[in-house]
Amino acid sequence: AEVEVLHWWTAGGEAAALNVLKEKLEGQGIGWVDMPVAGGGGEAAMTTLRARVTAGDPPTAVQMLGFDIQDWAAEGALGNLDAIASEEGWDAVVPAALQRFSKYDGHWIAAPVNVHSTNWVWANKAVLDELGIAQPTTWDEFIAAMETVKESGKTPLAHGGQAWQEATILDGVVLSVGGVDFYNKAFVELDPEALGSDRMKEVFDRMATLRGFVDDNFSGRDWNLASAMVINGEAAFQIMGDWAKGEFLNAGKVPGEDFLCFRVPGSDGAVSFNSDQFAMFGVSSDEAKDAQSTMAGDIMSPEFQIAFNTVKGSVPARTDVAKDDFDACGQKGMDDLAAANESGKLVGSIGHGHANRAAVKNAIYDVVTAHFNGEYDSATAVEELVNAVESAM
Amino acid sequence: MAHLAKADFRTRLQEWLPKLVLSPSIAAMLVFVYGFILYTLYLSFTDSRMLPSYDWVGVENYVKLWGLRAWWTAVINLGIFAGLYITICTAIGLTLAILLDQKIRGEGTLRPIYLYPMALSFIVTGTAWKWIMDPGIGIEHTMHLWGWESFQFNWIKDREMAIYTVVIAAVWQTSGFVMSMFLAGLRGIDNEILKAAQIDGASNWSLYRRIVIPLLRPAFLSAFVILAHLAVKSYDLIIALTGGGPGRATELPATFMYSYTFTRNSMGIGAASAVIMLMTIAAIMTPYLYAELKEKK
Amino acid sequence: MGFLDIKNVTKSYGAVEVLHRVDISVQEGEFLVLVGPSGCGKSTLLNMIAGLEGISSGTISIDERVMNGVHPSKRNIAMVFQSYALYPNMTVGQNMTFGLEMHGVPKPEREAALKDVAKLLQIENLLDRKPGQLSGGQRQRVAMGRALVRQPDVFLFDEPLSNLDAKLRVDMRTEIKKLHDKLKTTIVYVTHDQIEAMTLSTRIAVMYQGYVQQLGTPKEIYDTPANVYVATFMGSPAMNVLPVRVVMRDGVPHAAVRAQDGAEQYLRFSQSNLAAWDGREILLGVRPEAITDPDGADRNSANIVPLSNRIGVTEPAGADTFVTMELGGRDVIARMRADANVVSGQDFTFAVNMEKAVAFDPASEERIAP
Amino acid sequence: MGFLDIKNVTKSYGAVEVLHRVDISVQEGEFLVLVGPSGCGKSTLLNMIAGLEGISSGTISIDERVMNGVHPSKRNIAMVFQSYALYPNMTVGQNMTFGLEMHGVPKPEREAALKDVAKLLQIENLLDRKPGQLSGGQRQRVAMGRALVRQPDVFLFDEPLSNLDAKLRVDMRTEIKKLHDKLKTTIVYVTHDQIEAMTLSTRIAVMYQGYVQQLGTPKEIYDTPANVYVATFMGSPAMNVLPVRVVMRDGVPHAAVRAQDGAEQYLRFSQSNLAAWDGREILLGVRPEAITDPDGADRNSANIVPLSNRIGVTEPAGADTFVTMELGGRDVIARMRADANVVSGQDFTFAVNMEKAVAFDPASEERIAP
Amino acid sequence: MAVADQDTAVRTGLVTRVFIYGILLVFAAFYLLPLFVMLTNSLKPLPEITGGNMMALPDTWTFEPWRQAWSSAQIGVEPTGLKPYFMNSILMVVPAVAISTMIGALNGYVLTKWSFRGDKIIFGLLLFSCFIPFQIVLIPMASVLGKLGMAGSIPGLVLVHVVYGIGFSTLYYRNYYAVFPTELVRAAMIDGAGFFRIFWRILLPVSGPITVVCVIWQFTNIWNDFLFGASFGGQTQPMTVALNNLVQSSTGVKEYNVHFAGAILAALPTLLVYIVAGRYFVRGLMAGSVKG
Ligand SMILES: Nc1ncnc2c1ncn2[C@@H]1O[C@H](COP(=O)(O)OP(=O)(O)OP(=O)(O)O)[C@@H](O)[C@H]1O
Ligand SMILES: Nc1ncnc2c1ncn2[C@@H]1O[C@H](COP(=O)(O)OP(=O)(O)OP(=O)(O)O)[C@@H](O)[C@H]1O
Ligand SMILES: [Mg+2]
Ligand SMILES: [Mg+2]
Repeated sequence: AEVEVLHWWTAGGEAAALNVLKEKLEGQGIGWVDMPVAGGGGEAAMTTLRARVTAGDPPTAVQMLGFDIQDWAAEGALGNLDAIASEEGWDAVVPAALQRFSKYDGHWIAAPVNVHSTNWVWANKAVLDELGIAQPTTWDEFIAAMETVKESGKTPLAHGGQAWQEATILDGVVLSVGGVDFYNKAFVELDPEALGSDRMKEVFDRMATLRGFVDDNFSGRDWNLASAMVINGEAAFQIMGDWAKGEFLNAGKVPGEDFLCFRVPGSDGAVSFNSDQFAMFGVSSDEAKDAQSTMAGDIMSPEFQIAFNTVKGSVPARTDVAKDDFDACGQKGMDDLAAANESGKLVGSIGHGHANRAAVKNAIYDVVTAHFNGEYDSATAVEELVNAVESAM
Repeated sequence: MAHLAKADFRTRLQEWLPKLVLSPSIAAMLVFVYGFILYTLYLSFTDSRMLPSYDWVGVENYVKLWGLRAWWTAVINLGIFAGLYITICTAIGLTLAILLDQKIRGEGTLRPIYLYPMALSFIVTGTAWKWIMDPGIGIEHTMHLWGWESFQFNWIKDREMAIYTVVIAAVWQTSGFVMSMFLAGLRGIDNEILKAAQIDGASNWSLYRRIVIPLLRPAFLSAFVILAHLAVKSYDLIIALTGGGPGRATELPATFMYSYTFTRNSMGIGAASAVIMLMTIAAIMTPYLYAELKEKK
Repeated sequence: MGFLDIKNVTKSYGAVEVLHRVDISVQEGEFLVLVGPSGCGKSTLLNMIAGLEGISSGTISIDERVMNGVHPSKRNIAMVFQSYALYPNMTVGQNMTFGLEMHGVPKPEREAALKDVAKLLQIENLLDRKPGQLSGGQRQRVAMGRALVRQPDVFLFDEPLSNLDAKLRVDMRTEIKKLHDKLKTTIVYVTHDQIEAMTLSTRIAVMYQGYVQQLGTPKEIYDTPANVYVATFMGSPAMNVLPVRVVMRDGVPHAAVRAQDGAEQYLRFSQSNLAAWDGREILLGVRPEAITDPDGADRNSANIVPLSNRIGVTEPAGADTFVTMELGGRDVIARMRADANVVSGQDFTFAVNMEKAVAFDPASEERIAP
Repeated sequence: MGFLDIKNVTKSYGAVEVLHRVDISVQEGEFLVLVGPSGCGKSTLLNMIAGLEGISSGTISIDERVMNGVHPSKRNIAMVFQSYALYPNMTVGQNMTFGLEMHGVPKPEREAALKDVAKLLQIENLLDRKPGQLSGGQRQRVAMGRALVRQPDVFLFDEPLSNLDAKLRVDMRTEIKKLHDKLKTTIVYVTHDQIEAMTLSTRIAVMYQGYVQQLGTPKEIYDTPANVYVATFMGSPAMNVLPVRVVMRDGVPHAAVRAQDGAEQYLRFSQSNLAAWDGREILLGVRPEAITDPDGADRNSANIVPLSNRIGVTEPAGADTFVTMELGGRDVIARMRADANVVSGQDFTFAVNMEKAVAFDPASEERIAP
Repeated sequence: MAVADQDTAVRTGLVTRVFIYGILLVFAAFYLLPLFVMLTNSLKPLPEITGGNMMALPDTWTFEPWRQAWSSAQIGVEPTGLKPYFMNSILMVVPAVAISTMIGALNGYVLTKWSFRGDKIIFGLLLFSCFIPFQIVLIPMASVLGKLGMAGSIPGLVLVHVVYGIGFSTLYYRNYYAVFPTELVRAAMIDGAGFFRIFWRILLPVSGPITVVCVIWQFTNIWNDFLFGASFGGQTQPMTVALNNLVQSSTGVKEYNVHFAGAILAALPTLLVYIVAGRYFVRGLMAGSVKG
């Protein structure tokens, strides 16, 4: 038996980490047919998937994000993992917010690999120390810190001008402005009132403020180049998901010593997450089904979760994994996740399609990007946001 | 023909063979081109999202489409892009062809240099152009390093100017090809006509303006078809170079259509935009085809 | 010193010399025709006069002004190209006035000139058509018209009638002749057609393999060809050239030839200088029209000689009948009146006009008499 | 019933009929020449015989087998195209044997046939060359050779010699004539060249605007043209056609014409049936060679009539001198011996051979005598 | 003395010529710039790129990026480099180019030499098919390929490329054959050759130049295609998809030097085709498309 896996982890550590899974499966007598399609954060892979499904030849397992999983389940294209899930007790160890995506109609359909959280700030400790800045804990401190950096001639906020990066910042900003309730009301429930509220205007005002701390040459810059600015000390902060940690580690930096990781000030306690999952497509033969559920089980196994997430910078998708192998930031992430899960402050990322469907997500992108690039002022942006979300629903 | 009945079998086979040979192409074309166009047309009237669905919603998608700012941007961008791209490519292609036709030493070396960009895909060169035009690391940076501090070239970061960087890269890719077409056209002009014009007292300038360029009409037409088709289909270029940004300032209908169909799961709107695109192409192509086919009469 | 002087001109393409030291001096108002087989260099020479080809060595001057290196557009020459070379994008009228426009002639004058020439060539009703909509003959006339509207120092015509059918060709030939009689412009004219060459020219240059073989009036070329090549090239059917032995009979040189039956017959020469060749072989040239039936023979000739021979093929061709016979081992053609009573295979007594005979040195093939 | 029968054939392109009810029956072994001006439909007719163009109505049959609808490759016809149509990618040898190969002739036979024909055409040493490396004349011979290696029922030649220079053309004409004498294959031959038409054909069809104007032996066409068109088309220079009044003098019809000085002169007709036209205008046709100097006049003619007139232009053309004069308001051309003593502008007494004169109805332009 | 021998129809003076060469060289530089950037940067170690001048030649020359791109870069789960994908591309391109060219040639032959009522319309329809944006055919094509059982296989990819290549190949051949003397076809008919033999023996042997044009065009387009390759390639993905995977990886360090080396590697076959066949390119265009 073999599994065909469609994914976009084509380079660096994550691909190597996936190789661990591959070898594990091979050890269990299951072949791995690799089907990598990179590009656009999985967009190209999703296009390929559509072609494959239409042709009646879907892969066994597909790396997927958020609502895509639900959409495919709604199309009836996915298989059923209930057997292995109940056998291994996934319901108990996987945070409910993740289950929201991994289960459809009460059935397990996908195996989550990791949990990324997006409301992180990465800071160059040397720069902060030099300028006498302490780790900011409130929004105002954060702004003040950036003012200081700006005066020193360095770039306060490293940022790459791509829609998803701006939306990533949005995650943290929304949480810092209105907390989890507002976040949910506006971006999960898509309540027009919340979307058009003054709070929303404040969100955009804060975004505008941040824009003021970004250098002029930001447009189209890849996120890892922005990270490099922090690493080099050209810039002080970057708001980015925890995958940025890999860049720091790769550059030989040590968490806590060379760089700091902390939640977007004002959003403490809340975690906006996104989770890579492997959605399992409907296969017919029993043999294939077995292979599929073996794979799902392997993904969920603590060893793999650890092996993978230590490399990827994210945290395991189950809460019962030992923290020992993780570095400081990783451990903090795990703690935050567990806490947020407990307190109900674990929210799906807006920017990474865990708050709403693709159409809505992209509608939000359009507005945020237009605003960030100076096309709208905050008031217009709020209006446009309401319209855009409405027409995308 | 009155006496066809008397024709023997092999003769009749000979008469049918041409059509028989053509028929697979016609069939393929009917299915894979026109069938799919009809299918797209149909989808544009449905509420298809992630996968095709068959629920009829009338012209709703079209209404939505024309209500989208991004679509307007895309259409206006296509106007700017196609207009500039076709004009500049033609101008450069023609100029280079004329210059290259002056018995240039080293023509054999220059021609492949002008032509090779056509061989590369934009996945390949988009990155290079992105670099070159990036103010932080590209030309601007280099000029600064070389001591020209005031030099500024940051179009790719500028919402107003970014579309022109797309034009630059696109022109870079195809103008050499257009040059070849014109060169071929120039080489095809009867030398005697040029001689006659010189005897008639024409200077080089009037020779080109009055005789040569009018005679290149067929080359202009071919170039136009190829350039127009490339302009309309431009997708890779945008993705590799600007990703549609800054913001969505360099969105073109092709990228728009792709993103609505595949990344935004709004296949109905994507299909509607495709239909509009195809209709535009048809509106531009039909007169050309008509002229082309009529001439042969 | 002529008006158009071609002095010692050679032309090479790479290592190949295609014209060798050509020397031609054309007087003002002359009509020079260049003839010669395909590839002999006629067009090349014309192009050099026009400035369309560089000159490898030597000089070409017009009206005492050396033209080497002068741009074609500055030479005040008009040319008719063999292949018409009409501008396909312009109407007939535009084609014809383009040259005037380039020379800065104002519009009303252009129109007037166009009208005159179009009338002359009978193409007034075609002025708004494009060349693609014309028949071959019409195109040819437009090409001619384009040259004629101008008033150049020299007209150059490169086989301007080659693509016309016989009837049209005769008409156009007459028009050109009339035109030259009227304008008296210097003309250099290339043709393959001998009738054209003979009837139009004041002088003819016969070229062969890049050399000028002979330059002279049509009559000189026809009656006293410089060598065998010129003799056989000009005239249709070609001059009969056959090896004969010179024998002296009654102190007068005769040509001894063998008829088909093998009997030797003697044809008296009119040129006494051939006495020097007594007993040696020479080449005798007799034009077909100098071998006729006795009734058709030129009554003004002082030296009509009988010749008996078996008739080979006969070809009636309307106005004439051509008779082929074997003489001196060669096929010899005689031109008879249409009504001459000749039957294939019969013996016949021909009348040979030896006054018109020419003799060539068999080695050098140069003319030795008259 | 002939061997090649063209019955009532018309051809239309769309709405335009380019051939109108053509009826020609060719006997086996005949050599039919089609002549006519450019665009009259000669090639079209040939292509229809070959099967390269559809037939709009009527039938074409070869050897009593109706050919309509039969594919060209099944008609056993060989054709020589005006433009040679040699396959540029094949050697001369391959070009020539391609047809045999297509007909399944085995290689040794092909080689043998090739050798024979190559020898006949004197192109044995060219067999390995590509057409691009041949001169015009050589290409022409290869084109011919390609037809000749086969043994078809009918040969079709479309202006096969039109691209050759005069000298080569005469040679090739002789070769074709010999070949036809030897093989006796039926031939249909299109040409613009009248000498070719007259010398090669057993019969000639003169076409004009899609109609066959006259079909007859060369002599019939030349001496008794069916109408003014045929009369002026055949013969070079063309037959002079001028309006004259018929007057009876001594009971014999005469043509009354006005010379340039305005004086009326009377030319006696040989054809008495013209008495019916007494007092009316007709068109008189006289060929140039029937107007000569008295010394050059045909001594066998029973009706040589003197005509005084002022000499216009004289054109010496080697073998002949052409004289133009004004007669009956028209330019009339006379053909004199080369040595005739004619001077432009002088009065001269011409000898007109009225036995050869032709008369046409001025309205219908059909021949009324002889 | 002899004047400088110029046998061109149009002549120019010395100043003009200097000017002409100037412009031509400036453009040559413009065309070469991206290649130069890719090449130099593919020969530098990574730090030199991120820290230095894009236009500068490498301080330390290294071929390591090339080696990596070819044989050890991470493409999917395995560090295979582009090497294994190369063959997939070849297996796809060669038949696709051959078949679409052959069909185009036959179509061109029929449309010019065997014209029939309606042939112009058919040609027009074929030509219009060049303009169809590939994005819209993706889904219906997938479903057709699925029904044919050719999804995810090289034959399926070949089919797709052939179908969408026919338009252009037909255009090229039609325009080329349109000026090919019909007399030759007629001569061959008289010689007794039928439909295919005329094509095979008469037209095809002289189609060299236009075949070069067509092959170059098809080869470039098919080789460079990503969309179809990614969607229908299945387990036999072509090189562009691999390159894309190399270049577009979402996370991790961007090894630009390896990316550039890979990009050039992926473009080598097309570059090679252009350089080898480019000489015939203008000649082919000249004989074909322009005079049509
Ligand atoms: N560009 C060239 N390069 C080399 N040889 C050439 C070139 N142009 C002409 N020739 C050669 O020069 C010779 C003279 O050519 P030219 O065109 O003058 O002949 P022509 O007398 O006009 O012949 P035709 O009667 O066929 O027109 C020919 O042998 C030809 O092959
Ligand atoms: N495909 C066509 N469509 C319309 N008219 C045509 C076509 N082919 C030929 N014709 C017309 O048919 C007439 C006869 O043409 P054809 O080629 O038979 O002339 P031809 O006698 O051979 O002339 P030439 O001596 O110039 O070769 C011409 O008037 C021509 O314009
Ligand atoms: Mg010439
Ligand atoms: Mg014809």
